[in-house]
Amino acid sequence: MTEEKTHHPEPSYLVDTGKYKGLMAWLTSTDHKRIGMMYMYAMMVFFVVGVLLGELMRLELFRPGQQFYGPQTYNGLFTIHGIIMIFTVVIPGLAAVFGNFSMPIMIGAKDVAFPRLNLFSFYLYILGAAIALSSQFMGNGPPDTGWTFYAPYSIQTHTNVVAAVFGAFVLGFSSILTGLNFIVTMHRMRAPGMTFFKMPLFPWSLYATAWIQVLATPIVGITLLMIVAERWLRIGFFDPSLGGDPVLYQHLFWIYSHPAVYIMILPAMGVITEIIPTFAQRKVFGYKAIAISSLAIALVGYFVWAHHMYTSGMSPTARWIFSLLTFLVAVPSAIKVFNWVTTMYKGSIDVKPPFLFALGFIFLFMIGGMTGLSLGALATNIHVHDTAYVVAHFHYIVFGGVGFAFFAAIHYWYPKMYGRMYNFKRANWSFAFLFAGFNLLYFPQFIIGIMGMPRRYFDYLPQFTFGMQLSFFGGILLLIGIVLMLTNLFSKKGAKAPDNPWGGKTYEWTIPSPPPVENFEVMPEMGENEQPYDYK
Amino acid sequence: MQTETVHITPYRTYAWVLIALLSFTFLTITVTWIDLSAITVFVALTIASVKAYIVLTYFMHLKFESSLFRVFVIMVLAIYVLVIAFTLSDYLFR
Amino acid sequence: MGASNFVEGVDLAFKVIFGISLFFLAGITTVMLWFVFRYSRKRHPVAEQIKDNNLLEITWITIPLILVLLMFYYGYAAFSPQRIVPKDAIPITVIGKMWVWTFEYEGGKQSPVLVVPLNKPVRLNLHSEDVIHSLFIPAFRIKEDVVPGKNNFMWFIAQQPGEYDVLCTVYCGLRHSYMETKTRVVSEAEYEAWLKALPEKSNEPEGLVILKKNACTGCHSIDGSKIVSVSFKGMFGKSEKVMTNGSERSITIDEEYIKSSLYDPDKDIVSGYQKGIMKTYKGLVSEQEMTKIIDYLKTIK
Amino acid sequence: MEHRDDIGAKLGMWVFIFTEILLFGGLFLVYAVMRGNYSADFHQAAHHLNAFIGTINTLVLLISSATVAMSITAVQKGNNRLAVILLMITLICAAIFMINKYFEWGHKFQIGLYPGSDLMITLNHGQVMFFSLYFFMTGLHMFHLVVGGIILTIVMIKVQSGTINSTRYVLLENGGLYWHLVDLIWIFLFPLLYLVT
Ligand code: HEA
Ligand code: HEA
Ligand code: HEC
Ligand code: CUA
Ligand SMILES: [Cu+2]
Repeated sequence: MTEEKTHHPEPSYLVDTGKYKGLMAWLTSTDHKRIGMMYMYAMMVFFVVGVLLGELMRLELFRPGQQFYGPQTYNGLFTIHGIIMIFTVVIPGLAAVFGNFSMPIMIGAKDVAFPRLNLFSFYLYILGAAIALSSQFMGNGPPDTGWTFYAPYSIQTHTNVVAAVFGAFVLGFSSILTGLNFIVTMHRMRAPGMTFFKMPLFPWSLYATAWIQVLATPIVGITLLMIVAERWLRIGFFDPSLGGDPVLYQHLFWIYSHPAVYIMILPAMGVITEIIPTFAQRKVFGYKAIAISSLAIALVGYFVWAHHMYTSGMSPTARWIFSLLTFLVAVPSAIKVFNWVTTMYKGSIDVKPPFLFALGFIFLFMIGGMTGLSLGALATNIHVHDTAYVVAHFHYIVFGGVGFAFFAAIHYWYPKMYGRMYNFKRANWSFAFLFAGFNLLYFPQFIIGIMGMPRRYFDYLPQFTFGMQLSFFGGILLLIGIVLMLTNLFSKKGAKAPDNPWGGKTYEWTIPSPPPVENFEVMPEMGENEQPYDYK
Repeated sequence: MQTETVHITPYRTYAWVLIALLSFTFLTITVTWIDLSAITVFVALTIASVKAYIVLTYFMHLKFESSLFRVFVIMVLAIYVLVIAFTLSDYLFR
Repeated sequence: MGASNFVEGVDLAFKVIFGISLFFLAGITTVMLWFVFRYSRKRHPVAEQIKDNNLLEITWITIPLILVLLMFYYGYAAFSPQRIVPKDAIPITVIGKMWVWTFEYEGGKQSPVLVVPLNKPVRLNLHSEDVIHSLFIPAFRIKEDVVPGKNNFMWFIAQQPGEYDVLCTVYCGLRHSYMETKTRVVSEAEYEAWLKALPEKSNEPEGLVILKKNACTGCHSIDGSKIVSVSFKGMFGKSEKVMTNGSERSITIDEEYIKSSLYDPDKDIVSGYQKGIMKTYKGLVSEQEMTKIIDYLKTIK
Repeated sequence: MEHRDDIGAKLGMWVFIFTEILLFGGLFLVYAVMRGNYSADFHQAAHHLNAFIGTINTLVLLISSATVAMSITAVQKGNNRLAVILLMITLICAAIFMINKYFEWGHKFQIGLYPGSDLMITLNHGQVMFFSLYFFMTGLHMFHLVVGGIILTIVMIKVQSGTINSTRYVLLENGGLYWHLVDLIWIFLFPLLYLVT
C-alpha cells in the first residue's frame, strides 16, 4: 500500500463529498461510520416507541382491574413492546451502531469487508422493522402472542401474527449479514502486525457475537417460516391437532433466542472493557482471559436454550443437562466482572459520565446475572418461571446491562462521532435518574414474582398492588432520565471536542474528531513489541 | 496478508470424484432395498456423510484451502451435531 | 412446615443461591466503589501498571465454578423428587381450556376448584383442549405446563389446611390473566364428604353444559355481566345493531342468527366489537347441540 | 486501484454457506424428531414417493456439481469457452431437475396430495407430517436451486465476456460453492425422504 502524506486535512465523514447532498448522501453512503449512525437514529426512534409502550403497560397495571383499556390491547402491547425492543433495538443494538462506527477504526481498517452488503443489511433492517410494525395496522389487529410466538396459540389466534413473524425473519437476515461482514472484516482487514491477541477487546466481543449471529439466527428464521406455513397452508409442524409438537417449537425458538441474549450482551461487555481501562488509565487486567471468555460465552451459550422450558414437560434428563450447562455459562461472565474490577485497582480513575454508566452497568448486570442463576437452577426455576421475576431478570440484564452499556458507549464515542462535547453535569444527572428509576421500576418485580405474580397478566390479585405502584413511579423517574439524556446529547451543540478527550489508547483516538472519510491518513501498523492498551 | 497459491485440480480428479459419488448413490439405493430395519437410517446417513465429505473436500476445494476453512467447517458441523444431540436428550428420555 | 412437601427444598435452594449471590454482589460492589474512591485521579494521579496474574485468574475461575456447581446441586436435589410420584397418589385430571380450569375426579365428577385431602399425595394429570396453559400453585412451589397432545403431570402432598391461589402462567389468549381458581386443602374426612356431595353428572340444563364445555361462558356470561362480549342473559329475541360487510344494520336475534354467529362469527359483528375474537365453532358444535343451546338461551331471559 | 481480497470473498461465501446449512439444519431437526414420533407412518408414507425420479435427480445434481467444479479448472487454464460449455451443462442439469420436480409435484397435486388439501387431512398425523416435511424441504431446496441457477447464469455471462478470467475468477468459485451447497443438501434429502422406507 502506498502511503503519501496529504498536506491539507481530509474532510470529515460528516461532510458530503459524493455526488449526492444532504439526506440522500446519507441514505446511499456505504461508509461504515455513516451506516452506524443511521442505525443509531433508526434505533432511537424504535426505542422511544418501545419505551412509551412499556410505560403504557405500567399505567394500566397501576391498580387491579381494568383502568384505561381492555385485555386485548394489553396483550397487543406487550407483544409489540417485546418485538420492538428485542428484534429492532437490542439484537442489532451495540453491534450495528458502534460495531459499525468504531470497530473498523479500532482494528485499523478503512471500512468493513463488504461495504455495500453493509448498507444492504441496514435496509433489510429498516424493511424488517417496517413489516413488523405494519402488523399493528393491518388485518385483524395487533398480534397478541408475546414476542415468543408460542405455538399453538400463535397458529390459532386471528390477529396479525404473520406480519410480525415475517418482520422478525427479515430482521434476522439483516443480523446474519452484519455478522458475516464483521467476521470477514476481522479476519482479513486487521492492521499489519495486529494479531488476534493484539486486537482490542470490543472487536473481540463483536467477533464472538458475529459467530452467534451467523450460526443461530438461521434456526429461528426457518422456525418462523414454518409458523407462516402453518397459518397459511394448514401444515401442522407444531399444532397438535394436526399431529405437530408444540414443545418442538419451543426448542427451535430458544435454540436461537437464548444465544440471542448473548448477541445482545457480548458487545455491551466489550464496550465496558474499553471504557474501564481508558478512564483508569491502566492496562486492562487479564486481556487474554477476557478475550477467551467472550468465545466461551458464545460457545457454551449455544447449548443452554432449554432452561426456558423446564416446565414444558421435557425429560428429566434434558432438564438436568441444561441446568448444568446454564451454570457453566455463568463462569465466563464472572471472569469478566472480576477482571473489570481489578482493572480499577491502582489505576488513576477519572469519573466522567461514560465511566459512571459503566459502573452502573456492572452493578445492574450483576443483579441480572445472579437472578439468572436462580432461574437456571431446576427447583427454583419451577417456582418463578413465567412470573414477574423473569420480567425483572431480563429487564435488569437487557436494559440494565445492554441499555446502560449503550448509554456508556454513546457518551464515550459521542465526541468522536460529532466532534463535539456534551454537558457533563447534565449527563451525570440523567444517570442518577436512570439508575434510581430503574431500580425502583424493576426491583419490586422480583419480589412480587417470588410471591407468585405471573407475567403477561393484564389484571392481578390485590396482594401485588403495592409493588406494581412502586414500579409505576420508577417508570416515571426513568422517563425523566431518558428525556434529560436525549436533550443533553441532541438538543444543542457543545464545545468542540479534541481528538482524544479521554486519553484512550485504541486507534480511534489517534485520528481526528470527527474522523475523515478514509479514517486514517497513514494506515496504522502494530509493532512487534506493541500491545493493546499500552498505558505508560 | 498471505496470498493464495493457486491450485489447479485436473479434470481427471473431478471425473473420479463423480464416479465415486455415483457409485455411492447406487450403493445407498441397493442397501435400502435390503431391509436392514432399524439400522437403515443409520447406514443411509453414513453413506450420505461420506458423499458429503467427498463433495466438501474436492468439489468445494477444502483440501486446498487454508486450514482456517477446514477448522470452521468442522466447528460448524460439531455445533450442529451437538444441537441435535441435546435436543434428542429430551425426546429420547421422555 | 411448608404448605406442600416441596416448599422446604425449594426455599433452601433459593436461600443458598441468594446467599452466595448477595455475598458476591455486596463484596464486588464494595470493592469497586472503594477502588473508585481510593484510586480516583485526585488521590492517585498516576496509574500503576499491574501485570496479569495467572494464579489469580485461575482462582476466580475455580471458586465460582465450585459455587455454581453447588447451586446446581441444590436446585437438582429439590427438583428430582418432583418427578417421582408415589404409587398411591390420588389421580385428578386437570383440564385446561381457554380460560377455565376443570378438575376431574375419579368417576368423572368435575369441579371448578381443586379440593385435596391433607397429607395425602395427589397426582395431577394435565390435559389441554386448545393451547398451552400452565398450572401454577405458588404456595406449593409447583408449576407444569398443560400442553395439548402431551400428558404432563405433577404431584404434591398438601401439608397445611387452607385455601391457595391457582394461576395460569403460560400466555393463552385474551383472558389469560383471569384463568385462575383456588385449591382447598381439607381434612381427609371433609374431602370424602365433599367428593360424595359433588354431583355425579351435572344437573344443569344440557344447553348450559354444552356452553361450558365449549368455553363459551369464558366470554359470554349467563348472569348479565359483561366479560368479553354480550351476555347470554336476555340475548334471545333481543334486537341489536351489527356490522355486515362494513355497513350497519339492525337485526333480531333468532335461531338463524345464532346459528350463523356460531358457524360464521365474522359475518355479522356486533357494533363495538372486533372481528376475529370469536372463532368459528363449525365442526365443534353440532346441529343437535346447537338446538340445545338455543333452547337453553330461550330460558334465560 | 480497487482493493481486492479473494480469500476474504471466499471466506464470506463460506460463512454464508454455514448459515444455509443451519437453515436446513432446523428442518432436519424437525425431521429427526418427527421420525422418532411417527416412525411407522413415515415408513408407510415414503412408499408414495417415486424413488426413481429421486434417483434421476440425484444423478443429475451430482453431474451438474462436477461440471461446475471442472469449469473452474477450465477458467484457471484460460479455457473460457470450455468453461461456458461446462456451465451450460450445469444449467441444463438444473432444468432437468426442475422438470422432474414439476412432474413429481404435479402428480401429487393431481391426486390431491398437497398441503391443506382435503385428502391430506384424512391421512393420519404421521403421514401428514411426512408430506408436510416433504413439500417444505424439497420446496425450500428448489428455491435454492433456482437462486443458484440465476447466480450461475450471471457467472456464465461474465465468463463468456471475459470479466471472469484466469486471473480473476473468485466469483465463479463462489457461485460454484453455492451450487455445491445445493447438492450437499440434496445428498441428505434424497435418502431421508425417498429411500429410508
Ligand atoms: C442480554 C440478555 C440476557 C443475558 C446476558 C442473560 C443471562 C443469563 N440468563 Fe437470562 N433471560 C433473558 C436475557 C438474558 N439473560 C431474557 C430476555 C429472558 C426471558 C425470555 C422470555 O421468556 O421472554 C431470560 C430468561 C432466562 C431464563 C428462563 C426463565 C424462565 O422463563 O423460566 C433463565 C433460566 O435459566 C435465564 C438464565 C440466565 C443466566 C444463568 C444467565 C447468565 O449468563 C448470567 C451470568 C452472569 C452472572 C452470574 C453475573 C456476574 C458474575 C459475578 C458477579 C460473579 C459471582 C457469580 C458467581 C459466584 C457465579 N434467563
Ligand atoms: C430491550 C429490551 C427492553 C426494554 C429496554 C424494555 C423497557 C421497558 N419495559 Fe419491557 N419487555 C421486554 C424488553 C424490554 N423492555 C421484553 C422482551 C418483554 C417480554 C414481552 C413478552 O412477554 O413477550 C417485556 C415485557 C415488559 C413488561 C411485562 C409485560 C407482562 O408480562 O405483563 C412490562 C411491564 O410493565 C414492561 C415494561 C417496560 C418499561 C416500563 C420499559 C421502559 O419504559 C423503561 C424505560 C427504558 C429506558 C429508559 C432505557 C433502556 C435503554 C436501552 C435498552 C438501549 C437504548 C438504545 C438506544 C437509545 C438506541 N416490559
Ligand atoms: C374468545 C371469546 C369468545 C368465545 C369463546 C365465544 N364467543 Fe361468542 N362472541 C364473542 C364476541 C367478541 C362476539 C361479538 C362479535 C361478533 O359478533 O363476532 C360474540 C358474539 C356472539 C353471538 C352474537 C351475539 C349478539 O348479540 O349478536 C352469539 C350468539 C355467540 N357469540 C355465541 C357464542 C357461543 C354459543 C359460544 C360457544 C360455543 C361462543 N359465543 C364463544 C366472543 C366469544
Ligand atoms: Cu391459560 Cu394462560
Ligand atoms: Cu436463556
